[in-house]
Amino acid sequence: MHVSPVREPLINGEKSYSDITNDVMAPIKAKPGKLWFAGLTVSVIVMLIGFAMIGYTVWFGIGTWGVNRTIGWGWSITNFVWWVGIGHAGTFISAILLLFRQKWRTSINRSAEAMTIFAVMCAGIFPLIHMGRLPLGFFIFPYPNTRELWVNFNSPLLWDVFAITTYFLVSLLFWYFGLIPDLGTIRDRMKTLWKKKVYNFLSFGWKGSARHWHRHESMSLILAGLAAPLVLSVHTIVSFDFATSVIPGWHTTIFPPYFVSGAVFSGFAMVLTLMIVTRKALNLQEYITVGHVESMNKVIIATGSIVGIAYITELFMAWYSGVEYERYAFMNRALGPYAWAYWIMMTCNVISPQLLWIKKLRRNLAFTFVLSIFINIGMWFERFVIVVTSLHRDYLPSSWSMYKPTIVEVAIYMGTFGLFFTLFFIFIRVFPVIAMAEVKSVARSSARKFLGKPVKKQKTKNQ
Amino acid sequence: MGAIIYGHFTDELELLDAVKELKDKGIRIADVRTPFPVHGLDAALKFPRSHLPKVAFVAGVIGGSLGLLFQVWVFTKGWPLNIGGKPHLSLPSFVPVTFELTILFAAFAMGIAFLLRSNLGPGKIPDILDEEVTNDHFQVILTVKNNSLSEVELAEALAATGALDVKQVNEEK
Amino acid sequence: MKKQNIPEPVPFKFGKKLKTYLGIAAGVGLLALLIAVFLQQLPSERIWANLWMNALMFLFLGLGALFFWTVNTLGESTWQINIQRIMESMGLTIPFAVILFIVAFPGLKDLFEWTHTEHLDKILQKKEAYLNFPFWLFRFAVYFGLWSFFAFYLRKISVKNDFEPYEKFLARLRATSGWFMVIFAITSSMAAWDWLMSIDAHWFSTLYGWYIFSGMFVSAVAVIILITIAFRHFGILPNVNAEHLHDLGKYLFGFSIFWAYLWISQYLLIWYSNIPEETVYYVERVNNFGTIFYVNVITNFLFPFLALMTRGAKRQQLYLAIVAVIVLMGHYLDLYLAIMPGAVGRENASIGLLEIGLPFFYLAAFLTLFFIFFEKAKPVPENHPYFIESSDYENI
Amino acid sequence: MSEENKYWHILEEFEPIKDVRNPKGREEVVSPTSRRNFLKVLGLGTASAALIASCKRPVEKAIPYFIKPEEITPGKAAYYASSYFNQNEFCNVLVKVRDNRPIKLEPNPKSVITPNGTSGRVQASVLDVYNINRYQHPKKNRETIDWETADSEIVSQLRQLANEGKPVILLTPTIISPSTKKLISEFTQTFNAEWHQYDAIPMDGWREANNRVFGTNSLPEYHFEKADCIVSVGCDFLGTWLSPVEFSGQYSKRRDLFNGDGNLTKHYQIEAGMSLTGSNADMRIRAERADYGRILAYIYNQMASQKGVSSNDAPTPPQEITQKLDKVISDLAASEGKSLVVCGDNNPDYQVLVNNINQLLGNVGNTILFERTYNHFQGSEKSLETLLNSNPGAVIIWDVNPVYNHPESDRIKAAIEKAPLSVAISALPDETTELCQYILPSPGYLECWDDAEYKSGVVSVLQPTLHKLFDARQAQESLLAWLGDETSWRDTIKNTWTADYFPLQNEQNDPDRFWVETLKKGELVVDATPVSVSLNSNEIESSIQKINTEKQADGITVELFENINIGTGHGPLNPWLQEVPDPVTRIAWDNYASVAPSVARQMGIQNGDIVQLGNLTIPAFVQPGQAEKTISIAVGYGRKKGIPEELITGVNAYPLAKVKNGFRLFTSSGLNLTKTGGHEEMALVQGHQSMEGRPIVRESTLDKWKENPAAGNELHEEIKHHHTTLYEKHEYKGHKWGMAIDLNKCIGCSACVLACNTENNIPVVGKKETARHHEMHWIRIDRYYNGEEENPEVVRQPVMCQHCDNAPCENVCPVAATNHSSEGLNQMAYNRCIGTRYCNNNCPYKVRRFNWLDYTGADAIPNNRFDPANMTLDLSRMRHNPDVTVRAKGVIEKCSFCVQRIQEKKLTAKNEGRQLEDGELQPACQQACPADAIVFGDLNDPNSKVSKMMKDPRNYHLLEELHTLPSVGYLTKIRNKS
Repeated sequence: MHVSPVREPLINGEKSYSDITNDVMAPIKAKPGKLWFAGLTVSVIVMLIGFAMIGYTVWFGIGTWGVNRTIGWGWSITNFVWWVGIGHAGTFISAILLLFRQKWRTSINRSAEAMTIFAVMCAGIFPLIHMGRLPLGFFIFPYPNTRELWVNFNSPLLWDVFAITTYFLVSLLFWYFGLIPDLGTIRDRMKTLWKKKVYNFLSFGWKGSARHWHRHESMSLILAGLAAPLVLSVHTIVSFDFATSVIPGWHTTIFPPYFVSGAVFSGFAMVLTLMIVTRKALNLQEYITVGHVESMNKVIIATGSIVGIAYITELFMAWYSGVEYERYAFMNRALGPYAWAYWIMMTCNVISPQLLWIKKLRRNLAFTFVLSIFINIGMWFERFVIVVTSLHRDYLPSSWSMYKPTIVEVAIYMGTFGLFFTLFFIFIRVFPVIAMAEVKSVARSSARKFLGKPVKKQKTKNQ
Repeated sequence: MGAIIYGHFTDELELLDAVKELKDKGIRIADVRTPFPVHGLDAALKFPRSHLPKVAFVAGVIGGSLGLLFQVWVFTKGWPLNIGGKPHLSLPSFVPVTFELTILFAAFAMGIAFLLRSNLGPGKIPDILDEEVTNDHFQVILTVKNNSLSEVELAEALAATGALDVKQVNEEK
Repeated sequence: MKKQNIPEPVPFKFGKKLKTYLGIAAGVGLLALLIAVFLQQLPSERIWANLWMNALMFLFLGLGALFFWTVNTLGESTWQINIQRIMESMGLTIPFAVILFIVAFPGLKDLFEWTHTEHLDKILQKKEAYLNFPFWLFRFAVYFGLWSFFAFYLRKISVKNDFEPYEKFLARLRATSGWFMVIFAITSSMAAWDWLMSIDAHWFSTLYGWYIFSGMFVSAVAVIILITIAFRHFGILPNVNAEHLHDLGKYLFGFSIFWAYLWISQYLLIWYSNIPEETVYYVERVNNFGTIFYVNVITNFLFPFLALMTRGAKRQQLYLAIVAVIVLMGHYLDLYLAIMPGAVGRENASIGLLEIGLPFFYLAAFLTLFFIFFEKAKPVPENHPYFIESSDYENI
Repeated sequence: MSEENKYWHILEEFEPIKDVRNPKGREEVVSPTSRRNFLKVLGLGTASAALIASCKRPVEKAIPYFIKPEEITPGKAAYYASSYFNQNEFCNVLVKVRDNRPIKLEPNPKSVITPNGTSGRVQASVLDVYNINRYQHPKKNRETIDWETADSEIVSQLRQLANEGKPVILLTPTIISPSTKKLISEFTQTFNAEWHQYDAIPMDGWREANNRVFGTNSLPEYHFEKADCIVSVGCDFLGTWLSPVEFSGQYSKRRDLFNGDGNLTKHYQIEAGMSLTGSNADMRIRAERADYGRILAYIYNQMASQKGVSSNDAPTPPQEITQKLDKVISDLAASEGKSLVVCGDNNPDYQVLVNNINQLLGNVGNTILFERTYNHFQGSEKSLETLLNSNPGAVIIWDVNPVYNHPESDRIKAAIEKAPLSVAISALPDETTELCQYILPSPGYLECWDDAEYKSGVVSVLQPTLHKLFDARQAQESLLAWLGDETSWRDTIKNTWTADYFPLQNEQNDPDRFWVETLKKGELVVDATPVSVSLNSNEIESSIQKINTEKQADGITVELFENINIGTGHGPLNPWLQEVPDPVTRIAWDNYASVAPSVARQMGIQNGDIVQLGNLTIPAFVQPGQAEKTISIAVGYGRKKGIPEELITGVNAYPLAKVKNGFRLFTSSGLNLTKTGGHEEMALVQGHQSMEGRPIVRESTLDKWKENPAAGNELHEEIKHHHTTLYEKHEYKGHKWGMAIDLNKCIGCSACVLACNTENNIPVVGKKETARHHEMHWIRIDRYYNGEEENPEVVRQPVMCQHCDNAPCENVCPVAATNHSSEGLNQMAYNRCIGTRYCNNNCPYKVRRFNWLDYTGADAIPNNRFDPANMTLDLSRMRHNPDVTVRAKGVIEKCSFCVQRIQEKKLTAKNEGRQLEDGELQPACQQACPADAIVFGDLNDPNSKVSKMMKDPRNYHLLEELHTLPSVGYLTKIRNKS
């Protein structure tokens, strides 16, 4: 396969196949450092505090939160949508970019997918705990019961149950089946017997047979074909939670594609936040290069702009509709008591990513890191704006009110960060953060060594 | 009886050439083991296209129709509740669940089919001849059983393609 | 693969035979129009609506192709380089759509309720700041100005590269594509509101612009597929192989699903909430245009979804061409459904000689312009840095 | 319901419900809940059995419950006629008793005084019986003693004091019971005692004025339904003045455009603070409290000059008011003999003017009748003064709390403490009982025998519906005991009746039968001797002179008023009443200083900022329509003694009242308003005051309505015309329930809210939770302001679940816990609900309520109860309606259209083999509404009232443009203004 000489190599540093194996496996082989332990400890503590607060909520009731008769969903659903959104990058990268033959995905898809799974786990907590009666949560499954009452297939929350479950399971499948060959690689490098046994168990007896590879590739492609619409469907269905309603600011037809776009936007931002740190910490700069960051930044600017256009479309259409409730809802967003949230959202999501039109900034890691955090914040506020400002002043002014979270809600949100990072810290020690086999497979067409390109001086200092 | 002859390459292009060479000689290749899917190897080994997509399709159709029919049954026969004045057969509402079940069934059926077909699964012990095939060795395996040539001839042929470390083991069975 | 190994394309000649065929097609279209006006004496709004609809379809093909080209440029994809000149030439037809639109201008009063400024109801009065003729006309000019500029400028850079092989052209192409993308994202939605959504002046849907865009894109891809297959058949583009068709087929397949996704998103949400201010649009279509309403979903989603699911289907050129034709007609129907219920109404709207015949004129006009532009440059941009990549790749 | 004895029972003579189909005594409908609660009551088995017995014969031994008393059918309610009287409010009621427990009070439709409905306070009073804070035993110096000891000690001391010639003082609230009056006079004679009546908010000034002008200090009947023009100067006659439930009914009769002929009253309200009545007025004129006298004088003078009667010099009120008054005066003049001027002030001089104005207008004899007079408000400041000035040997304080609610409480306190014998007879501890040596617990009125002559010649009975829960004894029984009279109190009453009233009637010949029939009806109307009126117009001059000399003090005038829920603050501070927001300010659980917006802006006062007024520190509330120099504060708050800490709210404003010229006046002038810098979060239920121009409450004026009955409601037709739908409506065969609410009749009194609370076991969440918008009420009364903030127009709208046929809430519930019944009810399956609150989010009306915490104790998790008002104690839970599930934590609840009542009445009709009659079936809100604003019925029946109302051109649905297809309709508000 021919590769145009104008293309930038995806792997720097003259890596041979075994170099790739060794570099990626280094964190698994090495003894974890102090920083890792410190990070894990902090994460676990924060996670436990969060779990304790969940227990507190379940025990005493949702009244421990700041939600009220007007605003039935506050931080919980905001966080849910935010985490689910973040969970969109991984599968987007590995499925949709695979379909679009974007080779740069290979260096980041593994960790992005792991992040997806962890984020979906964090997300899944919220719809569960926001239920007033969590112990009876199993009612949402269509199981035969004595009263022969099934579930309500009209409800977007029920669709969510199916969508999130399917998404989680299929993402896990996709991720794990991609891991199998790499687990085989680890197994064969492990010296301790029990570790070898464990990895052999996990690798399902992988031996690199050409027939297996053949089927594996075929399966990956079809899985990608299935996962691609699945990714779209998940946030579409999440958007249905709002868009099917009659609440101005919730009920708008643009929500499905706009939510998907926003999800990918926030997901990529989170991938960037994590990758920029991880590549440094795990010494993977040559695999996750500035070129990767730039590519991701391009996705960010595309999705961010779509989100921006959707915001403006919504705003315009609210005016254009001539419906006073719609008009008021958007006036209230921009100028009402929660205007600060709206403008944080606008600044972080629409204005700041536009800076990425500048190539220098796209390739600047420090800038990208800061921007990615801005976007994470902005996207959280987007959901906050949608959930809270739409509800707090809806149809009847008599019921309007304000919402302020309690410490319990804040602690639960923080707790999900604890869970997320706990899992992530364990992940980087146990599994290869880069898909070795996939990187090797594109090495011939994309690695500096095979392309025979001289190492150019990188302009960015902070690599 | 059945001896196994194997050797390896360190570059996939050499492997491809070797496979073609062996094929030209009419030698049947028992297995090729590589650290990653080598582009063009499928064609060289003349693998037919996998049937996994068909499995996915059939399973997807089953999952989707089961999902749809179940929803229709619940709302029209099982317990036709009046929910929000919507018609009992509220088809647009059934789209999301039907879709999700299609994907779920298709993906998992294919995953399971892959494992069964490839004899992979948790705890399976592989017959590994060279641990470096999961690193950077591209290994070709020939067996006497399905070739007309003798062990020595096969080994020579393999070595002639430039394979390194050509070795022979006797199958235990 | 080396560049030398790539077969040289045959330069295209817009021959007499082709011109004759196109002339006949145009004649058929005109005849249909004349019969409709003078013999059948169809109601004026139906005539104008048809002119409007065909002008839109004409524009969609060019604009969709231009979008396709620029988005691929931005995505650094390579497979399309071999058929890039098709997209370029299609894009160049955009400015000519202006004429077709202007031809329909006398019928604006028949098409758009909001142009009757003398008796606007309360809601339309609220919208008057946007829906008024001078501003509308201004926007019309702006959209066409911008699109035409980009179509010609991008083409200019692309053609220049044929003579001055220089890496920098790629960068400029990308930068310009980026700007176009921003402009396009805004203008495509707005144009959809101005020219289609405001026919049902009371109705609104935030998704509408994107929905129309998806239909436009699929129509353009269908036409690109048809032209590509024809050019391959006649040896004009010898490099085009099954891989390219496969990719085009994937786009047709994928974006048919995308169109269906937007369709169901919009329909489901409005169906679900059942608020009269929104349902009015669908009630009109489901009750009075029921058959077309369902046929639309079948031809534009179910049919391509099933027809193009397998790998082989996308690589079989005749089969793919048939699917493309049907999908193109499906999107013509989609446009019909967007315009007719609001502009013509159930009493007068139907599919007759005019609806079937008139598109031939527009198609002939489109192809004539296309061939003229295609003839003017090399059939492939052979100095494009990714040209070789485009001729040498495989779908898994 | 032709036969009245089917309607309710009496304990005297049990008549089982005649049921053709069901064999006697068989349980009909026993929902699981009622069975469970029924079993719970078994714990109280002894008492229950004893109750049945005790009313007939003395209890000899406890009877196990499995021998079922004849009168009781478990799961079936019995109704007893009784009356509610609490110092200043009277209402004939039916007590609904389930399994021996009174659980709800309903209006007695046979009543001549209050046939339409009840007030909120009446509704809530059923809870007072089950109050854990009640005295449970007699006490001496805080030590529990037994009744015999207490009696013998008190009697011996009383005799001793009588011998010593020291006065024995009996201080009671106004007594309207003829039997009790007799008994008291016996007591005063025997023990040489003085009897004084005391009212927390007296009307002695008014009685004095009547005396001066009409020659009688009686309080005449007012007939608002006969008045074409009502002018009220600071008089809250719909909320708290004289006989509000009665007046609400009268008033709403003349606001009825559906039955009526469009002959609406014209109601002017001149007032300083926004009152409930003022907010209902056709035109409200904002005036300073200090100007009331001058306004009345101005009206009188103008009227007098029109009549050619000599007028008196008087300072005129400010010009912007006189301008408006001229219109008032011309309207009054135009409806001579058909108008009514009322004033709520206790200043006799004001009332003299009012009386004279009414006299000039010829209203006396037309809208003001002295044929029957009111017997309440007998208390007099002068009487109290004699008490304080005498040196009493004994004080017996019976159910009044002057230490709390008299401005000079120190003097009263001193008098009590000085007395050698002090006895308190009270159900509950309060500031006054605290000071007494002996405390004799008295039972609640639902445990008592009593009678009442509220209006002369209209005599009612009270009968016990519950065995005394505690070791309590009625005050009358104590008096009987001290007198050594062995007759039971019931027999004493019966004797009074057979002696005094039996001869006055001619329906019954047998005195025993007469007594039984009276108990069934609850009320007896006999001819009363009309009070003779002798006019005296000479008083006017001196009154105007006194008004002339009223000093116009600088600074702020504080006016104290009675809040419709809390009233005077007497009794146990019912948590239901506390939690219902004030109908004007929409604040619950608190009192506050209402400040005009302009003043607030000037001083930078925000809602909840603590301000200082004299010695009072109190949170401020910015009240549109408030006069600038007047600050209004509700009394009745700030009680501390005998109240659980969670219920102590607000500030006691009584100390600001003044005794002037021998009358207690509830204003205080010359005060300074200062900000203290503190802030308090108030439980403000509705934060937004404006409708934002949305067509939520639609209104028009009478003139426009006469031209076009759909005036103000043009949108309805337009929206209906544009209604499109993507799916057909479901068909409702059989019944289809619906409700119509006439916004023109609703006065916003909140009786419906409290009736709903009682009927549906709605939890109380307390002040903090209410402030966090966690209130649980199923029906709320939205209030919006229109126009300028200085004096806005007010509209109200009761909103409950609209039972939409296209309910957005139902669609989104993932577990189908809420769906539509075949009769069009939007129903909730509580045990299916998992509490996602999605339904509430998607409800455009926001009528769904979520159990945020374990308010009811129904949650499975232990030790997590949140119950600030002690509503989940076993004792309080005895009040629960067993037909309504108590909801657990984490469950959504909402108005069910009282589905339990629907089922009950449907079943009754079915058992009787007949169709359900229109109007037979009333949800609790409709039943309690004193203004008849709510109508419920079958929409499938074209002849039902609700169907007809839904077809009225005034009818519209809330947010109908959303096509939610509500089953609740609203009829536009029509103001009588041009």
